[in-house]
Amino acid sequence: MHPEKNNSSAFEPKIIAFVCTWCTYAGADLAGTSRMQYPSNVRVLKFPCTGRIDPVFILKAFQQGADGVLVSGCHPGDCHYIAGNFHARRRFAAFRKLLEFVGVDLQRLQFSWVSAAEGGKWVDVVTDLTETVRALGPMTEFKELALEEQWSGALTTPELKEAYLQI
Amino acid sequence: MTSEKTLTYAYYPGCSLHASAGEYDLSTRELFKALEIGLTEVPDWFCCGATPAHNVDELLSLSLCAKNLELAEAVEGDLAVACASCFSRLKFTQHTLVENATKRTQVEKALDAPLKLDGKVKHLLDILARDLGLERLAAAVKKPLTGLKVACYYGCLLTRPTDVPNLDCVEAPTIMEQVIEAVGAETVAWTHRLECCGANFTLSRPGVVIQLTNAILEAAKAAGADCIMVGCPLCHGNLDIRQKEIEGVYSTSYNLPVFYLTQLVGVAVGLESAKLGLEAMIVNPLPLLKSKGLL
Amino acid sequence: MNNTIDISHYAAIADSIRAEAARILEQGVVTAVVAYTTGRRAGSVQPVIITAAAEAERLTFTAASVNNLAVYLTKAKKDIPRSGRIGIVVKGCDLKALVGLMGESQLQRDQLYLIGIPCAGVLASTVRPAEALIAATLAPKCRECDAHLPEGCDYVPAVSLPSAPTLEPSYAAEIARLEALTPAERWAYWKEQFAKCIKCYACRQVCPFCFCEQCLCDRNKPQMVDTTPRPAGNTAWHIVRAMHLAGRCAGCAECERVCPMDIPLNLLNRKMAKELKELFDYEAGFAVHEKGPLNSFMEKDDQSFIK
Amino acid sequence: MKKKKMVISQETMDVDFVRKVEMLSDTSVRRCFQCGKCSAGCPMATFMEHPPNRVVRLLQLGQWQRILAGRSIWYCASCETCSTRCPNKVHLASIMDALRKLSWDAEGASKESYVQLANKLFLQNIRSYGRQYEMRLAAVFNVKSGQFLKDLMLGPKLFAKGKLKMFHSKNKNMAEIEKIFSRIDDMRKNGEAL
Amino acid sequence: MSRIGVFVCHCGENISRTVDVERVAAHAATLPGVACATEYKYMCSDPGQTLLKKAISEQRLTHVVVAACSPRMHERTFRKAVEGAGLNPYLCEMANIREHCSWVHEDREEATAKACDIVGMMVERTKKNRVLPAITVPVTKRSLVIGGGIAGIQAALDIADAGHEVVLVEREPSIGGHMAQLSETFPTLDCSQCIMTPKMVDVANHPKITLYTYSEIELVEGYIGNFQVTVRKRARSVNERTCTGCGVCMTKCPQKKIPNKFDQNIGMRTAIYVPFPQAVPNTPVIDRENCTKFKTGKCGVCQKVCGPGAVDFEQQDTLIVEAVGAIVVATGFDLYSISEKPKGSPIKGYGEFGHGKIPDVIDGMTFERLASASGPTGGKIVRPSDGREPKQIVFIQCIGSRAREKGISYCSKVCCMYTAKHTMLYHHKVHDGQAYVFFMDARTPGKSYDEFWRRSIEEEEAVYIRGMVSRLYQKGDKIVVMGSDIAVGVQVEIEADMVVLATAVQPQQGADLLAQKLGISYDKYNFYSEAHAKLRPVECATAGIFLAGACQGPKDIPETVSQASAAAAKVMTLFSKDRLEREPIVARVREAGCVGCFACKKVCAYGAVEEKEIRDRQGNLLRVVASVNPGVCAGCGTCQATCPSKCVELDGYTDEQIVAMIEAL
Repeated sequence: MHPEKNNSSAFEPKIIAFVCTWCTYAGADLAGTSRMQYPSNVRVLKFPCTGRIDPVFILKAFQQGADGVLVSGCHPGDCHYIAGNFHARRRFAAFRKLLEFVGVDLQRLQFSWVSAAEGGKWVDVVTDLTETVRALGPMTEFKELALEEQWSGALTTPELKEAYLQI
Repeated sequence: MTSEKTLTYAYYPGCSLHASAGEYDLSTRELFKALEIGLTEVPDWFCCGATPAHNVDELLSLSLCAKNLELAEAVEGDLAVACASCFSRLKFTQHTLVENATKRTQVEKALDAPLKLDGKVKHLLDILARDLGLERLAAAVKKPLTGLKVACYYGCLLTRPTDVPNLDCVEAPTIMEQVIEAVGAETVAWTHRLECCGANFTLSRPGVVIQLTNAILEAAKAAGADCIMVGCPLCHGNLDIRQKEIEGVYSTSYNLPVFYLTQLVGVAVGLESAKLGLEAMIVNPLPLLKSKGLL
Repeated sequence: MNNTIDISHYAAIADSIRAEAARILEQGVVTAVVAYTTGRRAGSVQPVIITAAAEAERLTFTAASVNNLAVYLTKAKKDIPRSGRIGIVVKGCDLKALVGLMGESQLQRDQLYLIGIPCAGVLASTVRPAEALIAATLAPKCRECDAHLPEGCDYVPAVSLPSAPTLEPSYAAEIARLEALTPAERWAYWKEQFAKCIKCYACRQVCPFCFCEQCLCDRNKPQMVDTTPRPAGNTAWHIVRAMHLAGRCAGCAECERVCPMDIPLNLLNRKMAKELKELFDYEAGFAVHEKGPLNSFMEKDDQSFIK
Repeated sequence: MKKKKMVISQETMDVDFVRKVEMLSDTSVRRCFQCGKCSAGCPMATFMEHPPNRVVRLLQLGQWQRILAGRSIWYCASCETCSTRCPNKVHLASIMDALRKLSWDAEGASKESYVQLANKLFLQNIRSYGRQYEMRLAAVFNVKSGQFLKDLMLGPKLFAKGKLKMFHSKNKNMAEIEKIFSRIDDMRKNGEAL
Repeated sequence: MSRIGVFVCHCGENISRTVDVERVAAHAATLPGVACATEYKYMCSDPGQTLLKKAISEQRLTHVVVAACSPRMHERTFRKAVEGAGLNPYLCEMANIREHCSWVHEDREEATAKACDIVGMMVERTKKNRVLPAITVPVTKRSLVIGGGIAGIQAALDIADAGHEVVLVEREPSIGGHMAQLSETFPTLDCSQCIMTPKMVDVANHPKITLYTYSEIELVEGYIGNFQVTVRKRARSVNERTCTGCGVCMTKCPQKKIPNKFDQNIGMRTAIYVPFPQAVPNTPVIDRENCTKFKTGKCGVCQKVCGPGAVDFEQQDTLIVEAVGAIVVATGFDLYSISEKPKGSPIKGYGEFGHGKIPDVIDGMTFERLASASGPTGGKIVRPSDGREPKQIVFIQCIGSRAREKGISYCSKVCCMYTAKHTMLYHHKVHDGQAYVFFMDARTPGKSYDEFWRRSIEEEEAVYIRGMVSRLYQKGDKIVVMGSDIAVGVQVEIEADMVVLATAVQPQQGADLLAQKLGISYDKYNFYSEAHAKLRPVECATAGIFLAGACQGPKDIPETVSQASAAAAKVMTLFSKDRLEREPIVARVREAGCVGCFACKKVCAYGAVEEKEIRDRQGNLLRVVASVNPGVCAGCGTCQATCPSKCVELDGYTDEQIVAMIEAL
């Protein structure tokens, strides 16, 4: 049920946002009550705290076809749970390096602090990410992997080739 | 008002009725005669000072009006006033002098006489609608003004100033409509009933008058009126006398006869044209009245 | 450049291990000793657990003593007596794992008797165990070893560590090469590597830190990672594995050694170690930390990547 | 004058003048909070350089010279729309009366002369004849204002309709009128009235 | 098999204007597990809730998804409704298709598609929702009130009068706050001290109130009903118990020229001092920075003259831990200053007004002290520069307030009124003087407020000039005020003897740091955020913490007192029960899988994770696993994200629920 524009060839990125309920979710609510406008591509998943957000969810989101992922929570010091966002900050600092190393374009993965008072910032962050991802085009890497149903390793050593032939 | 009581009034015509608004004076006297209402002109009345006096010299204005009120005391009955401007000034004077002791002292000094100020100042409309009563007025009708669409024009002064006991509601008066509907006419709802025609500038700045009066004529026409009814000689002067000139300036045609209320009521009670001074009107009303079968 | 690596002292080390193992078993200091013994293939060595002093003579130490024995103290501990102190032979790199496990409440120092090895290096997994130890046959992890002499052990054989040649660190070079590529090129590289994976989980089995009773990747409610050996699941598995080892893995490289498909797994671990060093100035294995880098924080941690 | 910087101090704010206006008009200028409703409804606002609300504002600041120097007060039609609708019961029409009166007292520096001339003639007529005689008023005005041909076309028509009378008679009690005028003059001389 | 009911709300037209609610309901009906899907004009209304309850019983629903506004708005409403129909409330979830969809998108197609997605996600999530039994925690029926201004005093008195103990903490040496500084109060012009000091004395004498002045909040731990608060009681250097308040020490102190902050630094005080004569407690404090004894070691006169021997130079700060069940935050405001601000600061000063360097340009609070009968001039209004009485005084409103360029865009709400009051006080005291006020708007909503403002003009002869002042500069001993009267449309110039600036109301310095200690949120100006702008205006989003007074936003005294009493009422409501039901969103450990690495314990900010020993029947220790104390757990879920084997799970936010949502996309 993702929005299909009239022009079916136009690429509409799928953006998944993992947000904490106290700051960013409330900030997004504020954008709503203020009737600000932003691209409809984003789907929001609410967490109690960014500390709850497991890096695996980001991976899972990309595997499920997300073209961009946003993780957003309270500003440092504002965490409703004292330090959940500090833990999240470290976790994601490391995880993004790992994703970068395996070849994920980090422009598709955005982290932000959006407070309950920052409806405007929420709009900016979502709009920027959507437009960046739109410019990058679809995230094909994980989708292509998912299409490969069978084991597909290249038999690079004679040893392996030999072993394979004996099966 | 009991219907049995004979109504009688002191009458203050004002300067205009003895000059440019002669037909207002004539029709008033004839109508009251026909309705059996007594009317005695205040002897040796003075000009009330009108707008020019209060404009630059309020004390003089108050004194002149107070003098007239004093003169009217000598005549039996409340004071009947035909001109809206005179009415406004006389009424205002009476109210102000009752309320403001300083001004009263000053005026009494100027007149060199103590003031009684207990008589009532009434506009003709008040007498017709309330003292005589709409029922008695309707009963006197011989030729109902059926089918005549009248735009009632109050002008600015008839219901002003606001805090003086008033003829009718300041912003939404209906007394003119009540009177003329009582004699069978239709009234139109329109937008410029209370707008100023600029009478104060008739002499000095006629250009201003033309602009303001045109807006009034335009509105009456737009509302589908056959004619305009007024209760003020100054308004009449602008709407009737200057109508042709205005039509020329704005390249348009209104052809809206402007009646004094006494003329129209007079037609209804069956007075002939000569007693109403219809011939004195600049915009000829006869074709209209004939077309409605009223003459 | 001198390519040979002097391991002439290994024989003396083996003698010392035998003597010390016999002594501590004899005296009841420990209830078992985890060490190396001679394997069946020529020159090969394999892990062994002995519980009697008499068995101590079976023990050895050679350039083929590559295994990280730490894994026998956690999930592979079924042959180890439940009570009593355990003796274990540790190289510098193995000791780092033990330190990490202590930090994660998996081991207590006072329950261990550490026999430290002044190690000059071991053979790479790709060469036969009987080969001579030269720069070319040296295990890659040993090229950048910073713990030849394990510290804080209960016993270290009294031998002097010969001076070793300085070698170019091979992991660092490979990381730098990959980092210089575009994301798409890196993706292509890893896609090819992970495609080979047959999900045998040998890497998980051998890792001292994969001590979970139930691996996240085996769960099916919800299924986070596909368990069949398909490219998508393989990639997810290796990413999750690397993430879970970040800040913990000290680089024994056993995963890479045991991988039947030759996936450069330690490369991922080393990359993460490098990043954590840069980000949080953290290096695993040198001291028992109360909290690891990913379960602690500083208020002033870098957040330049956050909008 | 209109655009000149206003230097405000206790000296430049003529409170006495404002008091006079308030006394004559029997209203308070301080009550005005500048809502602008007077200017919104004024039929003459478009002819004025200071719309009605600004006239009050200038009074509040004691800047009467700025008011009297302009034409605004003479373009007031005395229709009383402003007073009628003022939410604060500021009698602006009365204030205008007071200002015109004070302008005459101050030997009017105003630019507007026709309206003043008409007013003057009107009052003279009353003093001389007791009542207004429109033809005379118009004729004298045209002569004095130098607009001999003004409304020339209206004349014959009105004459024919009997609306203009060539002759008029004085009131019999003219002496009383004269007395009223002269008593008021005396009172002013004696400071008994403004 | 789940039987899910999906209820799509039109929210009048708020949702249905941009989202095709019929289509959303139709789409939901096609989703597996959905037993019924319907839409209704107002789901939150009584008929809407009835419809929902009826569907639950008639359709035997197992789970409910309400697609409507933000769960922050109505989650409680619908969970309560669901509970009323016999379902566990946590089997109900909301799909936010208003704030996150209909209000932020214009394109009907896009918005509808997104709404379908959101509903789909929530349906999948809800399928995995489990019954969560209620958790209750005990309530400590004591309250902490932070700030001893009128807000804090009122809240403390109200709570204490209801019979509950109150701990009142004030940073300054005396309670009283800004209200004690004011001369007279609008719109009645009664003397501030006359109505304030009796309340201060009530606080001091109340048996249920423990007062800590010259103290600050050091640490806040715990949660609603069970907070542990550490208070730092700063060393007063005077023993409060033995001091009789005779004041001899102050008369003898040789340091007499220290600017008194209470008097806006125009009055002087000694180094050992009470800020003002009616201070509560009436125990002096030694200002160690200015005390000769502390600076040089010589002097000690106060100690020598003190009869009861109360002066104690050795006194140290003490830390006191108080257990409380609720916290009222009433830290009040500070006034903006026009002085130069550090570079890069979002708030700027007024260079055009001389950055506060023109001595006779003062702020409103300074004027209050000048006008106060108990102030440094005994109520005489004089110029700080030369002590002369100003004959031409200019007041300028909206200084800092409504000045986006200066960094503040809000209206400070009280300045119009206090400026009107100032013109009156001035007129009463300087009969031959003239007050001018430059203003942009007069904002006087409030009972008798506009009348008060009009009085300052109509009766007290203040001249109000609509238009902002462009510049102030010293010329001889005058201050030239360059303004304009926009009603006249000309420039205005006034040579004033004194200028009083109605400076903006800002939160207290360090308000953000206190908020971080309390775990409450604040806006970009550091005003504390209420849970809901309309419906929960005195509560913080953090349970058990309430707001009173200007710390939440600019307020005048009556509003502050109202809010303080409202906060007190909220506290009393909380204290009306012995145990408190809390959201059962807490973490649980699957002990079977736990390997005891205690990563969860390491990241838990609340110390909710404990080590639990598992023993066999003989009592032999098998292993040690993690265990969560549900009373202490706040429900952030950081433990779960950290646990490598996911053996700790946060109820209400399980991996299953989240993955279900991701997979629904």
